[in-house]
Amino acid sequence: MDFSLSPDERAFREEVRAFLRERLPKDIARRHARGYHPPKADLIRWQVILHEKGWSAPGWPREWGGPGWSAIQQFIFEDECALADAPLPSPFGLKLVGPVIYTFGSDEQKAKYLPKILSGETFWCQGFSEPGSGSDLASLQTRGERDGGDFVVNGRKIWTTEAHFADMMFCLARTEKSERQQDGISFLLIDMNDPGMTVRPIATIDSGHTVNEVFIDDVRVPGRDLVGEPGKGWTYAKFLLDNERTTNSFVHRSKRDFRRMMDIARAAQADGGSVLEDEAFRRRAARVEIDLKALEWAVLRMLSGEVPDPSASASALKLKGSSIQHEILDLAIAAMGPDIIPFYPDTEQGPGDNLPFWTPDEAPGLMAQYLYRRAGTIYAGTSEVQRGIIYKQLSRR
Amino acid sequence: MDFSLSPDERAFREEVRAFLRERLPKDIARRHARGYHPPKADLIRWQVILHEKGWSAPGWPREWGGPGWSAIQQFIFEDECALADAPLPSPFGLKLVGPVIYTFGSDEQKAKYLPKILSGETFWCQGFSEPGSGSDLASLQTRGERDGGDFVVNGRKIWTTEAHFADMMFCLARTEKSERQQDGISFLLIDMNDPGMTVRPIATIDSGHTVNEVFIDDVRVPGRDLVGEPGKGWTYAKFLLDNERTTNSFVHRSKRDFRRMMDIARAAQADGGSVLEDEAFRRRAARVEIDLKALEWAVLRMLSGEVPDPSASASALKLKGSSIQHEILDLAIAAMGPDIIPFYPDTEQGPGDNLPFWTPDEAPGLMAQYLYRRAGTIYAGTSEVQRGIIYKQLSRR
Amino acid sequence: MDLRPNEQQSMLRDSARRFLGEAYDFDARRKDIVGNPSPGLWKVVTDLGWPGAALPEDAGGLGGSVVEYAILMEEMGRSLYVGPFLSTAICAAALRSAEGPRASELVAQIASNGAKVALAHGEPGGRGFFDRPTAVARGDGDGYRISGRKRLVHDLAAADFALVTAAIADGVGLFLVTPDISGLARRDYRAIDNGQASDLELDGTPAELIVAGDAAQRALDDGFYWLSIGLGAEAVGIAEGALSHTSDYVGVRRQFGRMLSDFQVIQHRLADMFVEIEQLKSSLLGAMSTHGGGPLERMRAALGLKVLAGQVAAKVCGDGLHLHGGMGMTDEMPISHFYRRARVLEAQYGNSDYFLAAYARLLD
Amino acid sequence: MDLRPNEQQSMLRDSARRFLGEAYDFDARRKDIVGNPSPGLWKVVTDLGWPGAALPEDAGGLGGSVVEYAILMEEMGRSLYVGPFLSTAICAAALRSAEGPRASELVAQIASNGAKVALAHGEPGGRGFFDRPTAVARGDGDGYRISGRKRLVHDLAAADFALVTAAIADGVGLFLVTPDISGLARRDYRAIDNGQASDLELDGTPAELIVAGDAAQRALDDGFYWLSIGLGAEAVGIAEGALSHTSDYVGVRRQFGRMLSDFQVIQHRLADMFVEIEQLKSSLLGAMSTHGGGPLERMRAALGLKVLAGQVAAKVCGDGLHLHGGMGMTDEMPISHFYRRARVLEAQYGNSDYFLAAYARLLD
Repeated sequence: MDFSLSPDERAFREEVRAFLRERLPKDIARRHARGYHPPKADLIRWQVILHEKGWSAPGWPREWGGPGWSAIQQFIFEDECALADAPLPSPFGLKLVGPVIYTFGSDEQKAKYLPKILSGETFWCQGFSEPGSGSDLASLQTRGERDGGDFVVNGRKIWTTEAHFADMMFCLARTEKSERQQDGISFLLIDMNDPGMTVRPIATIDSGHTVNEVFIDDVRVPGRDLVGEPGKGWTYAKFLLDNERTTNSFVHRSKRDFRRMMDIARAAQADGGSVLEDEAFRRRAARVEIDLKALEWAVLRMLSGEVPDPSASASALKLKGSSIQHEILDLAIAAMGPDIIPFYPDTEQGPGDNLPFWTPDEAPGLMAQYLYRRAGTIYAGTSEVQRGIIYKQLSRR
Repeated sequence: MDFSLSPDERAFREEVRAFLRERLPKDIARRHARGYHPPKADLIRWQVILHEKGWSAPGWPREWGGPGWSAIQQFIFEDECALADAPLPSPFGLKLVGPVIYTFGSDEQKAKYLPKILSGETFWCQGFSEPGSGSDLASLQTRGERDGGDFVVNGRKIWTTEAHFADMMFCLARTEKSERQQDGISFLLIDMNDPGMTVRPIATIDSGHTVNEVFIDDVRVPGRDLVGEPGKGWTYAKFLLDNERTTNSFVHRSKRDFRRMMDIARAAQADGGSVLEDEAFRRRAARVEIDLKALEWAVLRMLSGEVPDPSASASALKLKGSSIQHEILDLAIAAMGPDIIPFYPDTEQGPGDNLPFWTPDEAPGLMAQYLYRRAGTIYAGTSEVQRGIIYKQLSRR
Repeated sequence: MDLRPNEQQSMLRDSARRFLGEAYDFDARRKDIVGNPSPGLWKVVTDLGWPGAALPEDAGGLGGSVVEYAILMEEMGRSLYVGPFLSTAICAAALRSAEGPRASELVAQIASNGAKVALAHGEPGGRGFFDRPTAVARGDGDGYRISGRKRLVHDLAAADFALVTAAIADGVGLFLVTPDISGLARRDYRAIDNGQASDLELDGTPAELIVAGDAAQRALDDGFYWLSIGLGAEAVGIAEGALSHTSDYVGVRRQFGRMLSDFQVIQHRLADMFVEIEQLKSSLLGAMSTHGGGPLERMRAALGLKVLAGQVAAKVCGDGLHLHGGMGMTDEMPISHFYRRARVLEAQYGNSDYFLAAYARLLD
Repeated sequence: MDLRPNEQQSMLRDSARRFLGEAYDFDARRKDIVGNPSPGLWKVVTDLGWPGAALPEDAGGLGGSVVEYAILMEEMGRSLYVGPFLSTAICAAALRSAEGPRASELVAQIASNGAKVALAHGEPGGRGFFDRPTAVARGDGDGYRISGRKRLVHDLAAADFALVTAAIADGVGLFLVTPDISGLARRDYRAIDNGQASDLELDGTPAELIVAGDAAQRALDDGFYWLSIGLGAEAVGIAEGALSHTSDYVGVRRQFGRMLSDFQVIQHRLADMFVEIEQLKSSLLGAMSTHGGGPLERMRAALGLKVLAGQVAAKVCGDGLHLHGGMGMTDEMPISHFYRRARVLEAQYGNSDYFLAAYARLLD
C-alpha cells in the first residue's frame, strides 16, 4: 500500500489551487457560498473559464476534449473547487450524458453534442423519474411510438432538475414490447425547445426553484437522436448511474460545509463564550469530523479499487455520505439558534425587501439548503434502496 | 383530568416508605444494589417479610390474599421498592401463574397453589420458550399425550429463568390436534421434582446463572394439574402476558439505575472535575432523564386507561423502556471508564479471590448487569415484534 | 389521579378538531396564510372563546385550565394553524402573573375582546428565552422610554399591542407598547413555516410599565411555562398529523409492484414515529401536572417538554418527509409544511441545545 | 497513492487467516483461554515471525510496516485472539522511539526471541492513556526505585518484562521492571473478554530507566499510535467476524415460518452493519497514512480511529447480538464473545468519551 500523493499529484493540487485563486470570480464564489441554487449565468461564466483552461470536463478522456486526468486528479480537482466555493458544474451534460454519448453514441452525436457540453453552450437535463416511478425506475410509463425512423414520445417526467433552463433532455422511453420491465426502453435525446415540451416548475420545501415537471406531448424525436440500440436504454442508464460511484458521498461539499459550520459556531455567542466552546457542541463536531475524514478515505479506497464489492461500497458511501451531510447541517442549524426561523429571500436573484433588520452573515441560504438537502436520503436511490443493494451483495458472499 | 395523587395515595406512599425503611434487611438491599441476580435465599426472606405484612402479592385481589390495591397503589409500591433496593420478587408465581390460577383454575388448584405463592414457599418457573420458537411462541413443539385422565409430556424448554431453584413449572404443551397453530395447546402445572425433569444451566454472556434449558422426558402430569380447558392454553398465556402491560417499561428499575448512574458519574474524576461536571456527559444524562420522566407518565397514562390502543401503547412502552434502560446503563459504563474491563465475581455468592486490588465501589455487578440487560430488546417479544404489533394497530385506524 | 379528559374537555377537543378540519383544511389554510394570516379566522377563533378558554371567568374567560389550552394547541398543531394564538396565550399568562389592575384589564381584553398580543423579548444575537434583555427602559415623567433592539417578535403584525422586556434599575421590566407608535422602526417578514415575525428598533419609544423586578421575572417564568405547554401540545398535534398523512400516503403509493406500506422497513418506521409521539404526549401530561406545583419542579418539566417537543416534532416530521419520497419535498404536500413548522418550533424561543443545557444545569 | 495491499501483504493476510481459522477456531480458542492463554499459541505466533513483522530487519524483524501489523491485528480480531500480541507491539513501538542501545536490545528480543512485554501505565481511578502517572521513580545508585500503583496492566501474567511509567524530575520516565521482582505486589485477574490483566502495587521496586523527559513522552505517543492502529485493525476484524457470524445465523434460523434473513428489517440491519465497517476500514487506512506524517496529524488520526474503532465494534457486535436473539446471550455462541471483546476494546486505555474529548481539544 502506498498512502501518499506523488510529487506530480501534489504539484497538480497546487496548480488547481492557484488557478482557482486567480480565475474563480469572487462574486460567483460568494453567491455559491450561500446555500441557494446557483443561477444559470454563474454556471455558464464558470464553465467558459474552465473550458478556456481545458478543464471543463474533468472526467473525460483527452480524445473527447477532457484533460485525461486520473481518478485521483479528479478527486483533487473537485476537492479544491469545493473548498474554493466554485459552483459545481451542472452534472447532466458533463457527468451523465456526455460519457454515454462518447461511449455508445454515433459519430454524428459525438460531433454535435460533445463540444457544446464542454463549452457550456448546451445545458442538459435528465428525463428519468416519473410520477409513478421514483426509486422504481424500471416501471416508467413514457412511450415512444415508432413512426418511420422517428419516435413520437408521450409521457411525463418529474423532479427534472434545471429543466427550466436546459436546452436538451436525455430521456428514457419505452419503445419496444418486452417481457422484462427493464427491456424495451430506449435512450433518446430531446430538444427542450420542441413545442411539445412543457416545463412546469415544482415549488419545493425550500421556496426555491430547481426541479420541474416536464410534460412530453407528441414530441417527434428523429432516429438520429436515439443513442445506441433501441431497447437498450436500461443498459446505458445503468452505465451512467454506475459511472458515478463516489459522487453521492458528497465528500467535497461536506468538507466545505463542515468549515462553514465551524465558522458559524465560532461566531455565535452563547452563555459567555462561542457555541464552539460549548463542550457538548464541540464533541458533536469532533465526532462528525472523524466520520468525515473516514468518508474521504472511503472515497479514496473506491478510487483505488480497494473494495471487494464496488456496488455495495457505493451504496455505503451514499448512506454514510447523506447522514454525514445531514449531521453537519444539523450542527450548523443548532449553532445558528433562532436565527434559522426567518425566510431569507435570495437577494442576489430577486428583490431584497422584507429581509429582517438583523441577519447573521451565514444565515441567508442556510435553512433553504438544509431543507433542500433533506432530499439526500431520497434521490439517486433512497436509503432503503441502498440498503437493499448492500444486502443483496452480502447475501451472495 | 386530575394529575395529583389523592391524600390517601400520598399517605400510602409514606406508609410503604416507612415499612421499607424498617423491614427491608440491609444486607439484602446491599446485594440487590449490585447488578448480580439475587440469590434465592434473599427472595425467600423478603417474600416472608412482605407476606407477614399482607403485601406479598400487590396485584392480587383481597379474595385470594392480595392487598386489593388500585393500579396507582401498585405503581407506588413498586416504585418505592425499587428506590429502596428491594429485590424484585420472582414474578413467575406472583405476576404470571397466580392470576391465571385464580382466574381460570379449579378450586383445588386455587387452594393448593395460591397460598404457597403468597408465602414464598413455592417458586415457579415459566415453560413457554423452546429452542425452535423464540418470538414465535405459537410454533412450540412440546407435546402432552393423553393417557387416561393424565398427560405424558415430552419436550424441551429454553431460557427458563430460575428453573434451577423453582419448585413448579407452568408449561405450554400441545395436547390436541388442531388446524391453527395457536389451538390445541394446554396450560399444565408440572412439579420440577419429577424425575423426568432435567435442568441444564445455560452459561450466559454475563457469566452468571439465571436461565436454563429444561428437558421434559415422559413426565406424567395428572389431569388435576391441567388449568382450565384442554386446548385453551394459548388463551391463558395471552391473558398472562397481557396482564402486565407496563412491566416491560422497566420504569421503576430505570429510575433506580439513573440514580446509581449519577452517583457513579459524581464519584468518577476526570480532567480536573467529576465526570458529571463534563458538559457533554451532563447533557446526555439530562436528555435521558427527560425521557425517563416521560416514560413514567406513559405508564401512568396506561394505568389511567388514557391510551386509545393499549396493545400498541404497551409495545411502545417496551420499545422506549428498553432503549432508556440501555442508555442509562451506557452512561453508567461511560462514567466508569476502563474500570468496566475486569470480571468482578459476585463475592457474596462465591469465593472472592482474583478480585483486582482496586475496584471502585459501584463497579462489581455493573458490567454483568449491562451484558445481561442487552436481552431487553429480545425477551418478551423482540423490538421487531413490538414494532409489528404497533404497525398492525396503526394500519387499522 | 385520573388522566382521562372530562366530558367538557372531550367536547372541546371534538369541536376544535371538527371546526379546524372543516374551516381550515389544507387548501383553506394555504389561502389564509397568503393573507398572513387573515383576520377572518381570528374572529371565528374569538367567537368560539378559545383565547379565553384557560382564562378566569371574572375576566370574561371560560375558566378552564392548562388542559383546555393544551387541547386547543394540539388541534391547532394538527391543522398547522398559523396565527397569534400562542403569542397571545404566553402574554396572557405573564399578565395574569403580573396581577394589578392594569394587567387584569389587559387580560380581560384578551379573554373577552379578542385582543392579540405579541411578546417582544428576544434580541439580535440572542439564543433563547432566558437571555437577559439589553434593551433599556428609562423613566420619563409618568411613563418610560425604551431603547434597544428586539428580534423575531412573533405575530407582531397582527397584534393589538406588544409586551416588551427591557432592563430597568431593579432588574427586568415588562412594558406595554403599541406597535404603530412613533419612535419605533419595524420590519415585518415571514418565517419559513409561513408564520409572521418582526424585528423592532426602539429608540426612546414610549412604554407603559406593567410589572418590574422579581415579579416581572415570575411573570416571564409563567410565560415560559405556558409557552412550553403550548408548543408541547402543538408538537403532539403536528407529529400526529404528520404520522397520519404519512400513513395515508404510503398506503396508496406503489413502488416495485407493491404498496409502500407493504414493506416491513416502512411499517417499522411508522411504528417508531408512534413510539416517539407516545413519549411526547406523556411528557406533556407530566408538564401539565406541575401547573400548581413548585417553581423548580414546574421549570424542570417545562424545559424537558420544550426539548422533547422540538426533537420529537422534527424527528417524526423528518421521517414522514423521507417516507413521502420526492413528493414530500414539494410545497403542495402537507408533510413539507408539517416539517417546516416542526423545524421552527424546535428553534422557537431557543432551540433544543439551549433548553437542554438549561435543564442540565438543574440536574442533581 | 495505491491503497491495494501488495503481493506480500496479501499473502500475509491469507496465511494469517488460514492459520488462525484452523489452529484457533472457536473451540480451540475456548480451550486456549482456559490456559489464560496457553504458551503454545505464542510459540507458533513467534515461529511465524508475527511479533517482528513490523520491526526492522537489523533487529531480527521482517522489516514490514504498520500495514503488516494492521493486517495481523485484523485477522486476530476476526478470530478473537487472546494474548500478548498487542501489548508487546505497543511496547515495541515505544522502545523503537526511545532508541539507545538498551532499547534496541529489547526490541531485538521482541523481534527475534518472542519476548512478551506488558505496559504498566494506567493507574487506579485513571481515565485513559494520557493521564500523567502518579507513581514516582527515585534514583537509587545506578538504578531507580518506583513506588505507586498500576491498574489494568494487560497481559502481565504472560509477560517477560514490563515497561512501567513513573514521574521523575524531568517529567515522565519509562522503566523496565521484571514482573516477579521483589518489592512488587501483584494481582492477576481475567477481563470480561477473557483477556488477562493485573493490578500492581510497587513499593520501592527496582527499575531500570529506558528513556525520560520529552523523549519518553514521544515514546508514549508512538506507543499510542501503534495502540490505536492495533485496536482499529482488530476492531475491523471483530466487526467483520460479527457480521459474518450474524449473516450465517439469520440464514438458518426460522421464525414465523420464514428464515430470519427473509425479513426486510433484518436485511437492512445487516446492511447498516456493513456501512459501519466500511467507515471503520477507511478510518484505519487514513490513520495508517499518517505513519510518516507530522505528530499532530498523526495524533488526530489515531484519536479518531480509537473513537471509531470502539464505537463501531460495539455497535456492530451489539446489532449482531440482538439479531441472534436469545441464543446470542449464551456463552456457547461466538457472537457473545465478539460483543464482550468489543466492549473491552471500547474501554481499553480510555473509552470513546475520553478520546473524543481529546480529539475535540485539537479541533480548530
